[in-house]
Amino acid sequence: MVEHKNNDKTFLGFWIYLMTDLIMFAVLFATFAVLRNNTFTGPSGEEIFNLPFVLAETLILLTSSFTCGLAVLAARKGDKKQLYSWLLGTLFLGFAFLFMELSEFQELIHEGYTWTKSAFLSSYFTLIGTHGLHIAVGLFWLIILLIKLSTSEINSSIIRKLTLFSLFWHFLDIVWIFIFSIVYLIA
Amino acid sequence: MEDLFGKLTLQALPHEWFTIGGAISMTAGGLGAILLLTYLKRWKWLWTEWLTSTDPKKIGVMYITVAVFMLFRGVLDAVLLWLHQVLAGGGQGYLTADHFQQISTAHGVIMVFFVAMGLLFGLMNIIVPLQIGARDLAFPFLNSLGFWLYVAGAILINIFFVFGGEFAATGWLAIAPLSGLEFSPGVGVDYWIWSLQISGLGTLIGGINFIVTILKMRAPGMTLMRMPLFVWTTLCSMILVVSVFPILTMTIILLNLDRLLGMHFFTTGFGGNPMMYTNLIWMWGHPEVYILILPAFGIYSEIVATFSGKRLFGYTTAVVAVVAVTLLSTLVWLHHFFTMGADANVNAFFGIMTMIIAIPTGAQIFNWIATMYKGKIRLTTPMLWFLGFVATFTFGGMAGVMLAIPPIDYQVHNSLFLVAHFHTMAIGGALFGLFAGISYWFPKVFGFKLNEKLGQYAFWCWLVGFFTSFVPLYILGFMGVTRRLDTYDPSTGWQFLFLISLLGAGIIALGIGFQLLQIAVSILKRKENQNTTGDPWDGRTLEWSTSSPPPSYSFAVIPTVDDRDAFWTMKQAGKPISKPIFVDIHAPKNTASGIYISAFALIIGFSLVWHIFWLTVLGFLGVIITVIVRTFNDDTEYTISASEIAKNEEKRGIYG
Amino acid sequence: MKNTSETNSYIIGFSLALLLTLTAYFTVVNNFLDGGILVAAIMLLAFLQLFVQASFFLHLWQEKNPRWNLLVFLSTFSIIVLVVIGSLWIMNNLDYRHDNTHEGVQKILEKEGFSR
Amino acid sequence: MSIKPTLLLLISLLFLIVILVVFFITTQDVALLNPKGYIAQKQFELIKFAVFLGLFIIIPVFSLTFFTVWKYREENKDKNFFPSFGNDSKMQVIFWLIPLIIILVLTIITWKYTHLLDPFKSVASEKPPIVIQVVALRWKWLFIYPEQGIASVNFVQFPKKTPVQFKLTADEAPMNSFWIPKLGGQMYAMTGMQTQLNLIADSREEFSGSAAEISGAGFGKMRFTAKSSTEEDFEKWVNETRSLGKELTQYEYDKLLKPSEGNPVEYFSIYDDLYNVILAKYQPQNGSQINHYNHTNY
Repeated sequence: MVEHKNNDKTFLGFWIYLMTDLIMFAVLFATFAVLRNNTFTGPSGEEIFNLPFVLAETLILLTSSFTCGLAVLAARKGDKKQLYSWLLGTLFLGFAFLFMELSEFQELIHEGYTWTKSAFLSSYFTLIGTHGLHIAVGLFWLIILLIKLSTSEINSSIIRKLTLFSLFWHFLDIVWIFIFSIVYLIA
Repeated sequence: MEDLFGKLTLQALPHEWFTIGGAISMTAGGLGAILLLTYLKRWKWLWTEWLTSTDPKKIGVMYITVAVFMLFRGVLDAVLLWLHQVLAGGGQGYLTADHFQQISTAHGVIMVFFVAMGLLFGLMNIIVPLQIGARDLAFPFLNSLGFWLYVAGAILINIFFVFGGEFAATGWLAIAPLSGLEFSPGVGVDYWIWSLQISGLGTLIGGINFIVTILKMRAPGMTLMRMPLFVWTTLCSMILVVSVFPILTMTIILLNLDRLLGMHFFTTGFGGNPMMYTNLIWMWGHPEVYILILPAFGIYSEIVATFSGKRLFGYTTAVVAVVAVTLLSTLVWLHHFFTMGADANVNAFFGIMTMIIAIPTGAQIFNWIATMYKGKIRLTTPMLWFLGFVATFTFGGMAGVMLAIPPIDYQVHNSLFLVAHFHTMAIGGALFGLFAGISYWFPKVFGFKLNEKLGQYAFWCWLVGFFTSFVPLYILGFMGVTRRLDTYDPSTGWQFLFLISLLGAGIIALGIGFQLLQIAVSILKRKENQNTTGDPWDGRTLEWSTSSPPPSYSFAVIPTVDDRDAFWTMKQAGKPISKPIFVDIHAPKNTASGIYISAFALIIGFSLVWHIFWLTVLGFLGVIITVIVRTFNDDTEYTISASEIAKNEEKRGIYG
Repeated sequence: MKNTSETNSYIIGFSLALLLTLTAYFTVVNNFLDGGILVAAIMLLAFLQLFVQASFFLHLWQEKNPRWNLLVFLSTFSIIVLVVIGSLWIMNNLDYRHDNTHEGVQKILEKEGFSR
Repeated sequence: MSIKPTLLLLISLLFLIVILVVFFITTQDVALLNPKGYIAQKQFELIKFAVFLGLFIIIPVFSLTFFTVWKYREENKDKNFFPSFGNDSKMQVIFWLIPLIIILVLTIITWKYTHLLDPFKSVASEKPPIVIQVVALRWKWLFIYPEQGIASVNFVQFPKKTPVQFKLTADEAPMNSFWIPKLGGQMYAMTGMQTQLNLIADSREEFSGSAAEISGAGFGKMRFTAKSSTEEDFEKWVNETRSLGKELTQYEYDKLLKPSEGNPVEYFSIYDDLYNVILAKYQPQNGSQINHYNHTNY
C-alpha cells in the first residue's frame, strides 16, 4: 500500500510540474501571437516557412509519442526485448525531429534571418527553440533510462520512471501540435 | 586572456562608499559567526543537525532566520532612502540619483522576494504538516533543495557588495525598456534577473511540494472541509504560486534573451513591444501580492478562533471567500497600468474586477468579528497584532478601492499615495500576520513562550511607527509627489512630511529592537515559562497535540480526525488518550545534494551576470552530475525503531 | 488481456491524431477555406487533437476520483486561456489606441522614399 | 496590559491621526484636493465620493471590532459564552451584503466616470482645442506647438478655459509619464507610439508638472511648469518666442537628445514637422531602422 501511496504522490507532483511548463509555453504563445506581425523589414511568416518539411517533423514526433506509449505497455507486460525496441524507436525518431529542426534553424541563420533581425523572428526562434530544448532534455533523460534499464531488471521503480517519461513525451507532442497549428499553419 | 573573467574587471570591484560599507559589515558579521562556531566546535552539529536536514520544521526555522537577516537589510535600505529624501529638499542628498534608484529597487525586491516569501515559507514548513497530521512534506529532498535555491538567490542579490558592479536602478520589477540593454547596460539588471530566477525556482518547487502534501497526505478522516483555515489559505496561495510563477520565470527569460542574445521582445526599436513586458510582469505581479496576503488571513483566522475560545464563525464562507479571492486575483492585473492608454471599456472592466475582490475580503473581516462575538477574548500579543491588522488594513483597503477606479488611478498612479497603499497592505496585512504567526507558534517550535510585555511594546512601536511614517505618504501622494523621487525643491513644503516619515521609521526601528530584545530575554528566561503540555494557548488544531518542540517524527501515531478543530474535539471528548502501540517510522535521511545543486546554481547565476561563460558551463555540468548521482542512490530513508519512539513518548507522560 | 485493450487505445489515438494533423495540413495547403474561418478551423482541429491525445495517450478521463490530475489540468487550461486571450485583448487594444501610422508619419516616410 | 487601556489607546491613536490629517489637508495646498481644471475637478469629486463610501466599511468594522473585543473580554464574567456558535445564515447574508452593495454602487460610478474622463476624449467646450505635441526625452520635456510653429523645453503655456490636447511620445527614452496634478490624471509617453491627454485649465495660474514613471537617473529632476494665461498673453508669448529666432534644427535637437538633467527653460521656433519625424524614426524603414545615432539630413 505504501508503494502505491507514494507512487501517485510522484505522479501528481510531476503532473503539476508539467502544468507549470505548459504555462511557460502559454506565455511564449502569447508573446508570439502579439509579436507575429512585427516583422520590421525582416521576412514575414509565409516567406520563411516550408510546410512539407514541418509536416514531416510533426508526423515524426507523433509516431515517437506513439512508440513511447507502446514502450510503457511493453514494460508493464515485462517483455524487455519489446521494451528495448520501442524505446530505441522513440529515441531515433526524437533525434530525427531534433536534427530536422536544427537544420531548419541553420538554414534560416544562413540566409541572415537571425533572431536579432525582428521581434517576430526573436519570438519564433525562442518558441521553437524552447520546445527543441525540451526535446533534447527528454532525449538525454531517455538515454539515462536506457542505461539504467541495461543494468537492472524491470521493477516497479523502472516502470514508474518510464511512465513519467512517457507523460513528459506526450506533453511535448501536444505542445508541438499547437506550435504546428498556430505558428506554421496560420502563417 | 583578459576576457577570461568576462565583465568582472578591476574597475567593477566595489568603489562607492556604501558598497564598501556593506561589504565590510557583511564580512565582519560572517567572520564573527565563523569564529563563534569554531570556538564552540559546533560545525559538525550545524551540518548534520540543520544544514542538510530534510525535516520541514528545521527547514522552516532556517527559512525564518534567513528572512530575518534579509529584513534587516530591507529596513536599512528603507531608512537610507528616507534619510536621503529628507535631506534632498533642494540640496543634493548624500546619495546620487543612480544610487538612490538602486537602493529603492533592492529594497522592493528584498522585502517581497526574500523577507515576505521567506517568512511565509518558513511558517508553512513548520505548521502545515503538523496541522494536517503528516510527518513530512510529499518530497523532502525537493523541500531542502527549494530552501537552498532561496538562499542562493539571497546570496546572489547581496554578493555585489563583495564582488562589485551595481544593482538594477529600474524599480523592483525592472520595467522594460528601462531594463533593456539600451538604458541599463550595466550588470545591475543581470543581478536582478538571476537572483529572481534562482529564488523563483525555489518558490515554484516549494509550491508543488505543498500542493501535493495538502492534497495527498492529510490525516485519515480529515476531509478538505475539516482542514484548519491556515492550511486552506496555504493551499490557495500555493495554487497561485504554481499558476503564476512560470509567467514570471518566462518573462525574465525573455528579458534576459533581449539583453544577452540581442533579441527584440521589449526593445524600443526593431518591432519590440515594451508594453508586453509590463503586461506579462503584472500578470504575475498581482497574484504575487495575494500569495503573500492569503496566508496572513489564514493565520488571523486561527488566532481569532483560539483567543476567543470559540469555533471560527462561518468556516464554509471563509473557505469560499479565500477561494474566490484566489480565482479573482488572476483577473485584475491591468489596474497596474490603467495609465498606459487602454480604452475606457478595458480600464473599466479591470477596475470593476479589482473592486469585486474587496467583497470576499470584507466578508472575511466581518467573519472574524463574528468569531469574537460571544467569545472569551484574551488579548495576548498575537491578538494585538490582529487588532493592529484591522486598524491598518481597513484604511489600506479603502485606498485600494479608490485606486481601483481608473480616473482616480490616473491621478495617483506611481505617486506616494500608491506607495503608502501597498505598504499598508504589505506591513499592516502580511507582515503583521507573519509576526502574529511567529509569536503564536513560537512556543510550539521552541518549547517556551515569547515574553508578553516586550511583545506588546514591540507591537505598539510598530503600529505607532507605521502610522507616523505612512500617513504622511498618503498626504504627499495627494500633493503630487511621485514614487522614487530623489530630489525636490524645498518651496513645495514636502520636506516637513518626509521628516515625520523618517521619525516613524525610527519608531519602527525601535519596534524591531524590542523584538530582538524579546527573543533574547525569552531565551534567557526560558526555564521559567517552559511549556511542557505542548498546548500553551489552549489551541484548537492538531499541531497543539504534539509535544513542543515536537519530535523529529512529529506524530508517534497519525491521529484520526472526525471534525473541524480536530484537537479541540479530542479535548472536549476528554477520553484519556490510551497508550497506542508504536510502530517503526520511515523518515527521510539528511541530504547535502540540495546544498550542492544550489551552490552550482549560484555559480551559474554569478557567471551569467558577469558573462564568464566557461564558468556557466561548469556550473551546468555540476548540477547535472549532482542530479544524476542523487537519482542513482536509492537508500534515502532510515527507520526510527518503535522502542525508541515508546521511550520518547513515555517522557511526555500524557498517556493515561 | 488488459494490455490488448490499452494497445488498441494507443492505436486508435495515434490514427485519430494522424488524421486530424493531415486534415489540418491539407485544408491549409489546398486552401479550402481562408481568412478567419481557416484560423478557426485550424484551432478547432488542434483542440480536437488535444482531446484525443489527452484521452487515449494520457488516460486523463479514466482517472479514479478524487480526480486531481483532471482538476489541475482544467485549472491550468483556464490560466492558459486567460494568459493568451488576456494578453491579446489588451495588447491589440493598446496598439489600436496608440495608432501612429496616421497621415503625418506617412508623409515623412514617403518623403524619405521608405515604403512602409 | 489588560484590554481596557489597550482599546482606549488604539481608539485615541486612530482619532488623533484622523484629526491631524484633516487639519493638515485643510491648511496646506494639497494639489489633488484643490483642482484647477475640469478633469481634476471631476477626479476630486470621485475621490470624495470613494472616501465617503469607504467610511461605510471602516466605521462599522472599527466600531464592531472594538465593541466586541470590549464586551466579550475574558475578565467580563459574561454568562453568554457560547463556544460552539459556528454559523448563522442571517448574519452571513448581512456580512456579504454590505460590501456587495458598496461595490455595486462603486461599479456603476466607475463605469460612468471611466467613460466620461477617458484621457483620449477631448474636453467638451465651444472653443477649438489647442494641440501641443509633447516629446519625453532623457530627463526633460520638449513641447512643440505645430500650429504656432514654436517649441519649448520644460515649459508649456496655453490659454485658460480652452481645451488642450497633448499628443505624447518619447524619443530614445524609456517609458515616461506626463502628469500635471492640478489639471488632471497622467498619461504614459512611450517611444514609437502616440498617446493623448486632454486637459483644460479653469483659471490663470502656474502649475507644476512632473514625470511619474521612473526613467533612469535624471527622473527626479524631470519637472516642468505649465502656465495657463489669458488669450492675449498667450498670443504675446508665442510672438515673443518666434521673434527670438532660435530655430530648432536637427543639430539643436541632437543636443537635446543627449541625456542631461535639470535643463533650463529654452524657446525655439520650428519649421519642419519634427514630431512626426520622431514617430517615423521608429517605423520600419526598408533596409534597417534609422540608427539612433546617425540622423538623416532633414
